[in-house]
Amino acid sequence: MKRAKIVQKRFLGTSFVELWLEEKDIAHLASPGQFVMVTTGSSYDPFLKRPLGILACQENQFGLLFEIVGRGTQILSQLEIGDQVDLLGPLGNGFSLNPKEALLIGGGRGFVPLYFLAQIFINKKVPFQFFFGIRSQEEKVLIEYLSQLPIPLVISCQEEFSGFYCGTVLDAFENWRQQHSLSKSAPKIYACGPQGMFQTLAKMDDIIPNQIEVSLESRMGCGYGVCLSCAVKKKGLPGYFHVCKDGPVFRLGEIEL
Amino acid sequence: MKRAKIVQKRFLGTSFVELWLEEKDIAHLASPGQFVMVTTGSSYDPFLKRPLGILACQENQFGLLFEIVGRGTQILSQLEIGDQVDLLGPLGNGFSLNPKEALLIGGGRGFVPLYFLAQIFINKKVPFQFFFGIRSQEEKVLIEYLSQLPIPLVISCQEEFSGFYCGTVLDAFENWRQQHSLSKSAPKIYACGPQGMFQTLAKMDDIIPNQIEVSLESRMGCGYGVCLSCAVKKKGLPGYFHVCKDGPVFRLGEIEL
Amino acid sequence: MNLQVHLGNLTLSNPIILASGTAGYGREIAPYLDLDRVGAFTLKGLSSTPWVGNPPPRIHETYAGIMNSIGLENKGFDRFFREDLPFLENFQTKIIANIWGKTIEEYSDIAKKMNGLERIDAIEVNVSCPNIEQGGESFSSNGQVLCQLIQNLRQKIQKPLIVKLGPNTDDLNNVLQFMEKEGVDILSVTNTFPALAIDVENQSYIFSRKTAGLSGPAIKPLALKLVYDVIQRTRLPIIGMGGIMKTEDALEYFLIGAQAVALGSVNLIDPSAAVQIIEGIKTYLVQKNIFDINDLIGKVR
Amino acid sequence: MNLQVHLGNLTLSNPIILASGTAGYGREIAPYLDLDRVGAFTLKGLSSTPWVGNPPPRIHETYAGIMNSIGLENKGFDRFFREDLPFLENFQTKIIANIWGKTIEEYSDIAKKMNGLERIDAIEVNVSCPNIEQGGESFSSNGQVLCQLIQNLRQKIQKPLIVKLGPNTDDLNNVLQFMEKEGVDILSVTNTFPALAIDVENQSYIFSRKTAGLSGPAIKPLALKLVYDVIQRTRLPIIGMGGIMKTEDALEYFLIGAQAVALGSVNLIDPSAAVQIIEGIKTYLVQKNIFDINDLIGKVR
Ligand SMILES: Cc1cc2nc3c(=O)[nH]c(=O)nc-3n(C[C@H](O)[C@H](O)[C@H](O)COP(=O)(O)OP(=O)(O)OC[C@H]3O[C@@H](n4cnc5c(N)ncnc54)[C@H](O)[C@@H]3O)c2cc1C
Ligand SMILES: Cc1cc2nc3c(=O)[nH]c(=O)nc-3n(C[C@H](O)[C@H](O)[C@H](O)COP(=O)(O)OP(=O)(O)OC[C@H]3O[C@@H](n4cnc5c(N)ncnc54)[C@H](O)[C@@H]3O)c2cc1C
Ligand SMILES: Cc1cc2nc3c(=O)[nH]c(=O)nc-3n(C[C@H](O)[C@H](O)[C@H](O)COP(=O)(O)O)c2cc1C
Ligand SMILES: Cc1cc2nc3c(=O)[nH]c(=O)nc-3n(C[C@H](O)[C@H](O)[C@H](O)COP(=O)(O)O)c2cc1C
Ligand code: FES
Ligand code: FES
Repeated sequence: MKRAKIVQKRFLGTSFVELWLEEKDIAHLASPGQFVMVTTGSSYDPFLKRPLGILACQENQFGLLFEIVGRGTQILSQLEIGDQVDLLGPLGNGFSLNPKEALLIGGGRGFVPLYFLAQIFINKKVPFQFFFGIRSQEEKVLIEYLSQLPIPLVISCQEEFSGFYCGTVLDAFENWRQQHSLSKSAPKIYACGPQGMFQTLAKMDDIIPNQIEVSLESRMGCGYGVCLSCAVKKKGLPGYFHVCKDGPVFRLGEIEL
Repeated sequence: MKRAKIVQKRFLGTSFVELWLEEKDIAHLASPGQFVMVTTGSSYDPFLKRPLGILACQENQFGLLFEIVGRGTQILSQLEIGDQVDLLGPLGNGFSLNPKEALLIGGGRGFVPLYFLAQIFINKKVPFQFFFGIRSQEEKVLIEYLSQLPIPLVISCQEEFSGFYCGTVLDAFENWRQQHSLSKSAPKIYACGPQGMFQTLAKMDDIIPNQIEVSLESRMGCGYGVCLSCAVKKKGLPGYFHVCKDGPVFRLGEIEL
Repeated sequence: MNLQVHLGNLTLSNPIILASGTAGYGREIAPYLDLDRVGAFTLKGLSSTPWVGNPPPRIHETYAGIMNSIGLENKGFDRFFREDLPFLENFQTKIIANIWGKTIEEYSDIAKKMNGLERIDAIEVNVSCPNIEQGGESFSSNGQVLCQLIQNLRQKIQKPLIVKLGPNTDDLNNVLQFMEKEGVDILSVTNTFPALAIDVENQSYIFSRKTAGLSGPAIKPLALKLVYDVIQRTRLPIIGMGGIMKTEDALEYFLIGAQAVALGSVNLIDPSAAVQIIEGIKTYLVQKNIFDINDLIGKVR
Repeated sequence: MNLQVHLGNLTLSNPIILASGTAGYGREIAPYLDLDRVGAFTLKGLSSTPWVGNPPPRIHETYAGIMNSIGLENKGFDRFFREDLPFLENFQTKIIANIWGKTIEEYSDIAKKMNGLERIDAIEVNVSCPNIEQGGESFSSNGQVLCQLIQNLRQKIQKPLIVKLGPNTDDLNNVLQFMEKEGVDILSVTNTFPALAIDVENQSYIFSRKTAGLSGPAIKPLALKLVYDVIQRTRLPIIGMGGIMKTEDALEYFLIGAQAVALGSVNLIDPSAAVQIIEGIKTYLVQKNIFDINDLIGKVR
C-alpha cells in the first residue's frame, strides 16, 4: 500500500473536488485510463477503498478529480492539504496512446481519464477533437476546467444555456460528424461517461464498436483483481470481464452494456 | 443533540489535548463534575460517544481536556479549530459547591473536574488546598497547566524528578496532613483519579468516606440514563448506581470500588 | 400524507417505534425527543420484581456495533408504577410494555400487572431471557417451552400481544404457526445477536457472562435478512429492528414488508434520531410520489 | 520465538492464513505481499469446470462490512493448472486449495484433481454452496447430505482435509461428531453470514439472488462466538476467521482456542495486512513474555 500526501485541493463548484497528491511511483508510472483505490479514512465504516481515475501527473505528483455522490466521496472531499491517504495504484489498463488521429468523448466526470489522455496527445502531437457534455449548468465548472487545455473543444449541455450546443454529448458529436467529413483513416474514438452514453454510442451509424475504447466504472471491492466484484458481461461470450484487471479500458464491442 | 464549534485547540505534551468549544447552553449551565458526551465523527466506527468532564466555562465557551488513550480520543485529538462536533450535555450531577473549606485531590487526568471546581472556589472565596499527583514526568505538562490557577498546590510524582514530592498523591496528602493540623470543622474532600486512588483513600485513617465526594469514570453507552451500562455497585446495598445519572459524583462511602 | 399503520389491532400514528432498553422509561429521553412524535415508545424490559442485572462492564464497542450485557436490570413493576407511569400519562403516544421473567410464572405475573394498566397500549414479550427452570438457556432456545409460555401469556393478556424474537429461535416454523393459531398479534424481530469479545490485554473475557448481545449498524444486513425470513413464513404483522441508523435503513425494512420499525442503539448516540428518521421518510414519500406509507410496505417482493 | 503451529498433520510456519476468495490465485496479491511470509495461502474456490458466477452488482458496502455475491466464479481446474500453478511453484508457503461443487460428484471430481497436485498442501471444502440435487439449498443446510459429502471426500483426499463451515450448519453437533469419526483433519470457521440489502432508491433487491454473504469487521463478534461454540464441541483444530482487521482481532481468536486464523475482507482494503498482523503478534508475544504462540492458544477458558 502507498501513502500519499495531499499537496493541493480545490473545489470546483460544490460537487467536484480536485486533489493533488504526492506519490512518486504513481506519478511516474500512471497512464491515462488507469486509476487508484483511495481509502476514505482510518475508520472501517465506510469499509472499502474508492476507485478514482488519474487526471494528470506532474513530477512527483498526480491529480484526482471527483464528484461527490455518496458517503465515500463526501469524506474524501473533507480531506485537507497536508493530510495523508493510503492508496493502491496505478491500477488497470489504460488507453492506447498511438492513434493517428483521435476523437475524445466525455460525459460529466467521465472527462477525467480523457483529460489525461488529451495531455498526452498534446505532447505527442496527435491531432484530436474533444467532445464534452454536461447535464446541467451546475457542471459548467468542468467546462472551465477543461478549457485550460489548449485543445479543440466541442461543448454540449442538456440544459439550455447560452453559448453551448443544447443536447447530449453524442448529439453534439453526431452534429459535428455531419459537418466535418472524417479523414479516410477514421480517427480513433475514446469515450468515458455514463452507461447510457455507451449504449447509445454503440448503436450510432458508422460506428465500429470494436475500434472504440471506453473506460468503464463498476463497483469495486479490491481494485487489484482478487475479489471478482467488478464483473462486466462479455459480449457474445459466456462469462465476465473484471473491470479492475481486464479494464477499466475496453473495446466498446467486447462488452455487454 | 447539540452542535459545538471548536474555537481553540492545544496539545499538552503528546498525550493530552485541550479543546475549547462554543456552545452557549453548556457553557452557561455546566457545573464542576458534570460531563458531556462527544461524538468521534460521522462514521459509525467507532460507534459510541465519549464522556469527557468539563474543565471550565467562559462566556459562551467551555473547555475539555483529555488524555489520548484509545481510538476515540485519538480521533478527537485530530479535530481542528473550526470543526463541529455533536454532543450531549451538560450531564450528570456535579460536586457540592458550598463547603467551608476544601481539599481537592486529583490524580492524572482526574484533575479536570477539580480544576473547574477550584475556579468556582476561587470565585466564591472558599479556602482550599489542591493535591495533584502524576505518574511520570510525561504528565508534567499537567502541572504547568494547573499552575495557571492562583491556588495552593501540592504536587507529587511517582517518578523521582526534581522539586516535587516523590510518591502518590495520597502519600503527599498524608504527609501534608501530618504537618498541618486540620481545622475543627474538617475540610471537605473532593477527589478524582484512578480506581486505585479511591480504594486507598477510603482506607486511610481519619477519613470519613461518606463525607468525601468523588467523581467516577465508567464505560458509558448513552450518558443520559437510558442504557444502564454505567453500573457501579452500591456499598452495602443490593444493586447498582448508574454513573451518568446518579453520578458521576458520589460520596466515597456509598460505592463499592 | 398518511403515516398511520395498523399492526393488527394496534394503530400507530407513524411506524417509528423506540426499542426496549434504549429509551429508558420515558423520562430519560424526553428532554431530547418529544415522545408524542414517535408512533410508539417501548419501555425498558420490566419484571414483576426488581432485578439488579449484571456486574460491569456492561457495554463494549465493536466495529460499528455494541455488545451489551445489562442483564435485564430493572426497577420492577412497583417502582415503575410509582415513579414513571404518572409521567407517561402526559403523552398520547402509544406505549408498549416490554416484559420478561425467569419462569413462566414470573412472566404471567408481570403480564397480568401490565395488562391492568390503561396507559399501556400493548405488551411485548422478550423471550430471549434465561429460563431458570431449564438451566438458564433462553426461552427461545426450546420451541416447546416457548409455545407454552406464549399460550399462557395469551390467556392473561387482553391488550395487543407482541412476541419479540431473537436470531436463534428454535423450531421457528412451528413456533410461528403456533403463534398465529394462538392469536399472537404482532412479532418484533429482532433482539440482539449472541456475540463474544475477548480482552487481549488482560487475556480474559470482556464480560463476566462471556457472551453478550450485539446490536447497532453492524447487524443491519443480518437483521434485515431475519425479518425477511420471518415475513416469508407468517402473515403476522412485524416490527422490524436491528441496526437502523438512518431513513434509508428504515425504508429497507418497510420495503421488505415490516409494518413498523424500532430504533435501538441509535438512541444511545442520538436521542432525537427518531424525529429525523420520521422527517426523512416523509421526504422520501414525497419524492416517490407515494401518499400512504402502507403502499410502500412490502413493495419489494 | 516460535510461531509454528500444527493443525493435525498440517504444519504452518505461522498461524496467519489468507482466506479463500480474497487473495485470488496468488499472482494478484503477490505484488503487495510476500506469500512466503504467511503461514498459508488459500486459493479462491475452484470447481472442476469453469463457473461464470453471478451478474453484477456483486458487492455492496454495509456498515463496517461488505456483502458479496460473487457466486463462486472461477476459471476451473484446467486453467488454474495452466495459468497459476506454475507461479505458485516459486513459493514455499503452504497452499490450501478451496473447492466446491454443485453435486457430490462435482466435489469428488475437483477433490481428486487437487489431491493429485504436489504443490497443494491441504484441501479446504467449502460446504456453503448450492446443492442442485437438493433444490439449490446449501450443502450445509442438511446435516445428512453434508455427512455424505464429507465421507465421500475423505475417501478421495489423502492430503489434510479442511471442512469450512458457515454460520447456519444444520445439526452441528452430529456433524461435528461425524467429522471427527471420519477423520476430517481441520475445521475452518466461518464462511460469510447470509444477509440482505435493499436498494431504496430503485425499490429492489441490491443483488439478483436477493441474499448475499456478509463479511468484514461487522461480523467479528459473531464469528468469534461461532468459533467459540465449535471449539466447545470438538477437539478438531480450528482455523478461525471473520472480521479480522488487526493484531488484536487475531489474538482474540487465538485466546479462545483457534490454532490459526484467516484474513478475508481485510485483504481487499490492505493487501499487506497479513504482514502487519504477523509483526503485531510478535510484538505482543514479546510484551507478554510468551515464547511460543502455542502457549497463547486457548489461554482464555
Ligand atoms: C475505474 C474507475 C474510475 C473512476 N474514476 C472516477 C473519477 O475520476 N472521478 C469520479 O468522480 N468518479 C470516478 N469513479 C466513480 C467513483 O468510484 C464512485 O463515484 C465512488 O466510488 C462513489 O463512492 P461514494 O461512497 O461517494 O458513493 P456510494 O455511497 O458508494 O454510492 C453513491 C451512488 O453511486 C452508486 N455507485 C457507487 N459506486 C458505484 C460504482 N462504482 N459504479 C456505479 N455506481 C456506483 C451507488 O449505488 C449510489 O447510488 C470511478 C470508478 C471506477 C470504477
Ligand atoms: C464522567 C466521565 C468523565 C470523564 N472525563 C474525562 C476527562 O475529562 N478527560 C479524560 O481524558 N478522560 C475522561 N474520561 C475518560 C474518557 O471517557 C475515556 O478515556 C475515553 O472514553 C476513552 O475512549 P477511547 O476511545 O480513546 O478509548 P478506548 O479505545 O475505548 O479504550 C482505551 C482503554 O481505556 C479503557 N476504557 C475505555 N473507556 C473506559 C471507561 N469509561 N472507563 C474505564 N476504562 C475505559 C478500555 O478498556 C481501554 O483499555 C471520563 C469518563 C467519564 C465516565
Ligand atoms: C443497551 C440495550 C438494552 C436493551 N434492553 C432490552 C430489553 O430490556 N428488552 C428487550 O426486549 N430488548 C432489549 N434490547 C434490544 C433492543 O431493543 C433491540 O432489539 C436491539 O438492540 C436491536 O436493535 P438495534 O440494532 O437498533 O439496537 C436492548 C438493547 C440495548 C442496546
Ligand atoms: C469477495 C469474497 C469472496 C469469497 N470467496 C470465497 C470462496 O470462493 N470460497 C470460500 O470458501 N470462501 C469465500 N469467501 C469467504 C472468506 O473466505 C471468509 O470466510 C469470509 O469472508 C469471512 O472472513 P472475513 O470477515 O475476514 O472476510 C469469500 C469472501 C469474500 C469477501
Ligand atoms: S474489484 Fe476486486 S477483482 Fe476487480
Ligand atoms: S451510560 Fe447509559 S445509562 Fe449511563
